Amino acid sequence: MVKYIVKRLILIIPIIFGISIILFTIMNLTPGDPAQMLIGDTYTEEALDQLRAELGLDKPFFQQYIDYIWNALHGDFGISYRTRNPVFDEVFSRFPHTVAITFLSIIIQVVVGVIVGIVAAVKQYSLLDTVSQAITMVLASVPDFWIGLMLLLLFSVKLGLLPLSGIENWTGYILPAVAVALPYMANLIRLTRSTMLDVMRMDYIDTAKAKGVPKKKIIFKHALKNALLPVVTLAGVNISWMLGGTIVIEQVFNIPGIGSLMITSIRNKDTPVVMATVMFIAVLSCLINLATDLIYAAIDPRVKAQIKG
Amino acid sequence: MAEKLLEIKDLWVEFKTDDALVHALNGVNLTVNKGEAYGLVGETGAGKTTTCKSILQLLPERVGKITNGEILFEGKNIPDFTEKELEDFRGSKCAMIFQDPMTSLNPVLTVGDQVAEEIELHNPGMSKEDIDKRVDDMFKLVGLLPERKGEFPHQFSGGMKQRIVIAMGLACQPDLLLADEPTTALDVTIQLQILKLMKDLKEQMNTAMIMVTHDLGIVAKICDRAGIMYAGEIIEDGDIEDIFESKYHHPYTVGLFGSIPDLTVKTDRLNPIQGLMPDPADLPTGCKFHPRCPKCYEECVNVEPKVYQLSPSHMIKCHLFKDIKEGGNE
Amino acid sequence: MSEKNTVNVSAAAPRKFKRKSQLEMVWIRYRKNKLALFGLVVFLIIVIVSISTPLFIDYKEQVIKQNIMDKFQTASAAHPFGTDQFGRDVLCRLLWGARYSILCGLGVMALSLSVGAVLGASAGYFGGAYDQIIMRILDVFFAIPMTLMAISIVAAFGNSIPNLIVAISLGQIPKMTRIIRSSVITLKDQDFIEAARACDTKKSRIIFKHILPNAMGTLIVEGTLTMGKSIILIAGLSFIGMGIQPPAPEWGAMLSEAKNYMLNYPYLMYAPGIAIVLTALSITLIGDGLRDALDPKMKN
Amino acid sequence: MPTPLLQTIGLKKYFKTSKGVLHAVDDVNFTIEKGQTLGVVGESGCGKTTLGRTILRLTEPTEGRIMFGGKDVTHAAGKEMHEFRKNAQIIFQDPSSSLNPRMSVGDLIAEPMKVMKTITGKKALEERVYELMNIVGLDDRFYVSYPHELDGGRRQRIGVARALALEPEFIVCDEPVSALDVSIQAQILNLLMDLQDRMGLTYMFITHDLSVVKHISTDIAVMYLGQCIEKAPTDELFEKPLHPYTQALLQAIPVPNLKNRTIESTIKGEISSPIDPKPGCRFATRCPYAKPECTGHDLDLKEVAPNHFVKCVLV
Repeated sequence: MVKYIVKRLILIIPIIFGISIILFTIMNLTPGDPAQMLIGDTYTEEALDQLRAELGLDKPFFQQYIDYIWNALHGDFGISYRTRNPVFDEVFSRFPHTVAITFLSIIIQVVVGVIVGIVAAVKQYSLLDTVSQAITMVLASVPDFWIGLMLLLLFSVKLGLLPLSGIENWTGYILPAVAVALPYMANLIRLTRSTMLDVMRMDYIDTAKAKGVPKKKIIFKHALKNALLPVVTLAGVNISWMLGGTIVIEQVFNIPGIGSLMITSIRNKDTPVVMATVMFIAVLSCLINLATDLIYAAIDPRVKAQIKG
Repeated sequence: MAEKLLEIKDLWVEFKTDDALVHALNGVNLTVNKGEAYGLVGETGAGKTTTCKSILQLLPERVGKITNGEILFEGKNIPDFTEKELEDFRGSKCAMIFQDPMTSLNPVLTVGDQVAEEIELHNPGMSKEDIDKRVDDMFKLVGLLPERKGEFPHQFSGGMKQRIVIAMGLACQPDLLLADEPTTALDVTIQLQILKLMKDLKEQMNTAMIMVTHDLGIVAKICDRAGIMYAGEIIEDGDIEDIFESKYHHPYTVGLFGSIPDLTVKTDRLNPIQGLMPDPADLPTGCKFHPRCPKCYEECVNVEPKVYQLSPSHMIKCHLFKDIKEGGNE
Repeated sequence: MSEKNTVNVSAAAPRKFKRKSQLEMVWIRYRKNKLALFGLVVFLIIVIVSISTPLFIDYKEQVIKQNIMDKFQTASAAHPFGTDQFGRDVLCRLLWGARYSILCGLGVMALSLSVGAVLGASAGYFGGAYDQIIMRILDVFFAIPMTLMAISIVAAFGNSIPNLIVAISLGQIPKMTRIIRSSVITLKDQDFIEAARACDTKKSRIIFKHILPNAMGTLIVEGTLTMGKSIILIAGLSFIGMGIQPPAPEWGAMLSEAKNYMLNYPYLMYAPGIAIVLTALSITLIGDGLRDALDPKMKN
Repeated sequence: MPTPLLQTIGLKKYFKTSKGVLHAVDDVNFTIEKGQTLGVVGESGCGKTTLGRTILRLTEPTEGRIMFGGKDVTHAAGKEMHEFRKNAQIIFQDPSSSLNPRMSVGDLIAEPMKVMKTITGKKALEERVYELMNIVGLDDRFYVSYPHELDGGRRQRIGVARALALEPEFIVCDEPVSALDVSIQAQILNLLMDLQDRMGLTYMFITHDLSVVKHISTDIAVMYLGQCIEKAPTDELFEKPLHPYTQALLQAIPVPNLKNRTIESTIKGEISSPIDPKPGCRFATRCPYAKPECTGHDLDLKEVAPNHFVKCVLV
């Protein structure tokens, strides 16, 4: 088990390296001169050159990359070209907002998704099933930012129940979390329903029925655990996507999260911030991926055996 | 006369799918006496599994429906049972073993739990220790080490899984065991071990059994009586002596025997039945076997044959026998 | 291909048996699904609109020309969906906007499908080191969040439509490749491939005659799903100003402008949103219908 | 003695797995004369399917040689291989997965001839397909059907027609009737035997069903964990089985008559896995007659009577 985890952790390293190369290249190709942007309108050529040297921008591309990696390996991710603050401070001042939205959102989608999915499967062909299927079909095709706008209109503008923008207290997270959650939730409902229906057709469910197991117990003890397996995987994938994918939603609600940081940084060619953020998200999503597989193993003894073997 | 345990009277079952109405059972009559092993023989689609599932009321919801007939267990009609009565009936009075041991155990529960669940359900109030002891006993009985009860199904081979399924089926000493091709998925040497186990346990516990199979050899080894199924009907029914040694047979039974290569006699060619099983959504008129029957004549095409009683135990549903014995009963 | 065969067979055959071509059978199964049929009709209408708009709408005059005098008019006969903050007719802009979504959607589908099919099929069929290298490289791309990837590419290379298509496709290719690869691996182990090998069939024929036609169902279904997703994505990028830029009436860009007037003129946000939903929904419905229709084992 | 049509010499096929080396086929030697049928019997996991595929070089052998018609085809390539493929064909167990679901029956049967270019011209090809369909007993009207529209028996007939298309001398039949119902099974068996009589075909018939193999084979090889443990002419094997495993197999078949209704199961346990097997008899762990000398060193296949070979210390 430990061996498996260590092996998986080691596998993250080449991925991070690959990402750093790709991003560094793209950022380098982005037009603009960070030093010029930083120095403002009035400057002397010497001052500009000095700033460039200070930021390491005068070196050739390859040397810049090596330096960056070398420093990063020593825990120094550099300073933001734009604000001159250490990159770490920049990233971590923004991160809690994104994490809060992601966290709230995943709870909403999993809880509602699984419950509705199960009910729809158990009561297949019922009115509830038909309605929930129709709604999920539409929800899966709605852009989250438009849901966000509509929710804003309804709850903030018309009803005045929730804040219109920004994060003053936790209520500010509700609408963005719901807006992000709905399309993902639609997929979770569809998946839960279809795997539940598949599982209910399995022989071991017939075996359980033939044993005289009551219907409720069949659903919750025999079927649910098996049906949850693909749901766990999808939920894991959703979390990693949301960590890097709330950019648009943050714009809708004016939330100072990772998304807005990324947009300003990319526009200003703030390479250190972009690199650190993306690599951080990538590491996180690899870890979440690993966690999903471990949960999977905890549920399914067959997977556990593979991991141990 | 032996005491009747199960009596199925004129059972009709339909499956309604999107594009067809499938006539799965078309008037099945069968009786199983206490402690007796009844073999239900037939090919794919004959309705053997549907018969078993009807007994336990396990037909797929919405799709499968009993349209006529009674299934009397100790005189009570099973389709009339309430949900609660059914739960009590299943497992404790009547258990079922499915064809494929690979898929009939829940992969995420330990095998011990799955056996214990059955005992717990039908013995409310039984202490944890007693249940545990009972599970151990069942494991020993089917030839497995009780220490392995904490393991999961994937850690066992096919033969051992089927032993677990048998342990589960017999854990509450049911009066009737439905075994749906329990050895088809297994290798011959393992099949023999399982058959021996089932025969021994059945005698030990005095459990009646319906053995569903396509293999007449298994019937010869295990059963006391047998019925041959074709297109949702039992077309011949009798003691195994009637089935294996009588000179009168339904032409389909003759064809079935002719299809099996005989180990003892050297034959040049087999004598198979021509043609294919009829489509259960579009059954032939008259006798359902007539399009494939070498002895088919006009009456067979138009008139459904009656069941003729050749001896007190032997029944054949075929026009050929109306002159051999008078007084066929419906 | 099979249609051509039919003609030849029946022309030369002494015994004539009519064969339905694969395409015909797919259509017969497809049209049974009423929702999928509805999706197809909606989608076709949107495509026709996106192609034909230049015939009856003048881009300079009706789509981007500002008439401040007419701003924020509510629905009327002249402007069925009202006018926006610059007095432009919302309906005209909406109809014109269809072309961006359809063009980008089709572009992403074509690009990611062709790259994914080549990479996935070859990796799955040949396996070994080649497979490992391709899949490890794709793992890297897979770990970069899709939107971030698209934004940085657009920032680096500019936000032209081809760049947007490439940027979004890059995010879709890894998943597409994985799906195609696994379906090829499953197919490769089937007995009918062995049977083909037993006749000394060339690798190219095995791939093109035996594997690809069977993987086609997965390919097409994944393609439609990708198209639906990328239409939503492109609207999102335009919404945050990293996609197609105003004054072009891309639906996401229209929403972005409308957001500024949300408090007083919320109606500006309805039409573009509904247009995106309808487009994406119609494509999802088509994909769902094709999933069943392309399965040769489904009954007619 | 004429050259046998097929001969294997020390044929081995190993697979590397995460748990060790799997000896799927381990030193198998046999010959098949022209016009004869060799039945290969064994339980699941004994390597019989791998053996069939290795002989046809659908998987490459790890070691050993395959002689076909007196020529060594172990490393044949190009033209030689082409010739071998034309003469050695295969019928699969599962007719639903062995037929490309996107091709019609006519195309399926024509495909080998198109690939091998044995018949050119659309019309000639079509005539030949109808002829083959006629031979295997498929109605002309199925020419345009797709395999999934047909039942298992008819699908297997397509498989037979496809194998016959190139007029091979030798066909590996890999459990061709196991997936079929008994009445259909008998139809296909009769068909295969008729074809053999008419065309002088040579079969290697792989199956787990001893009664089927007895009916169709002239010789039988019994396999256990990758090895051939007994080989004899069919009647001899059934009358005088010498290896305890063969005896157990024969005893395990439930015979459909009432002469002997007791069930006696002499061998215990289940087949183990052929991963890194220890030297010695592989059946020893289950054998009722196992002795200390059974383990430790490998045994040879001894000829104890004319053409009767056994691998066991008891004989």
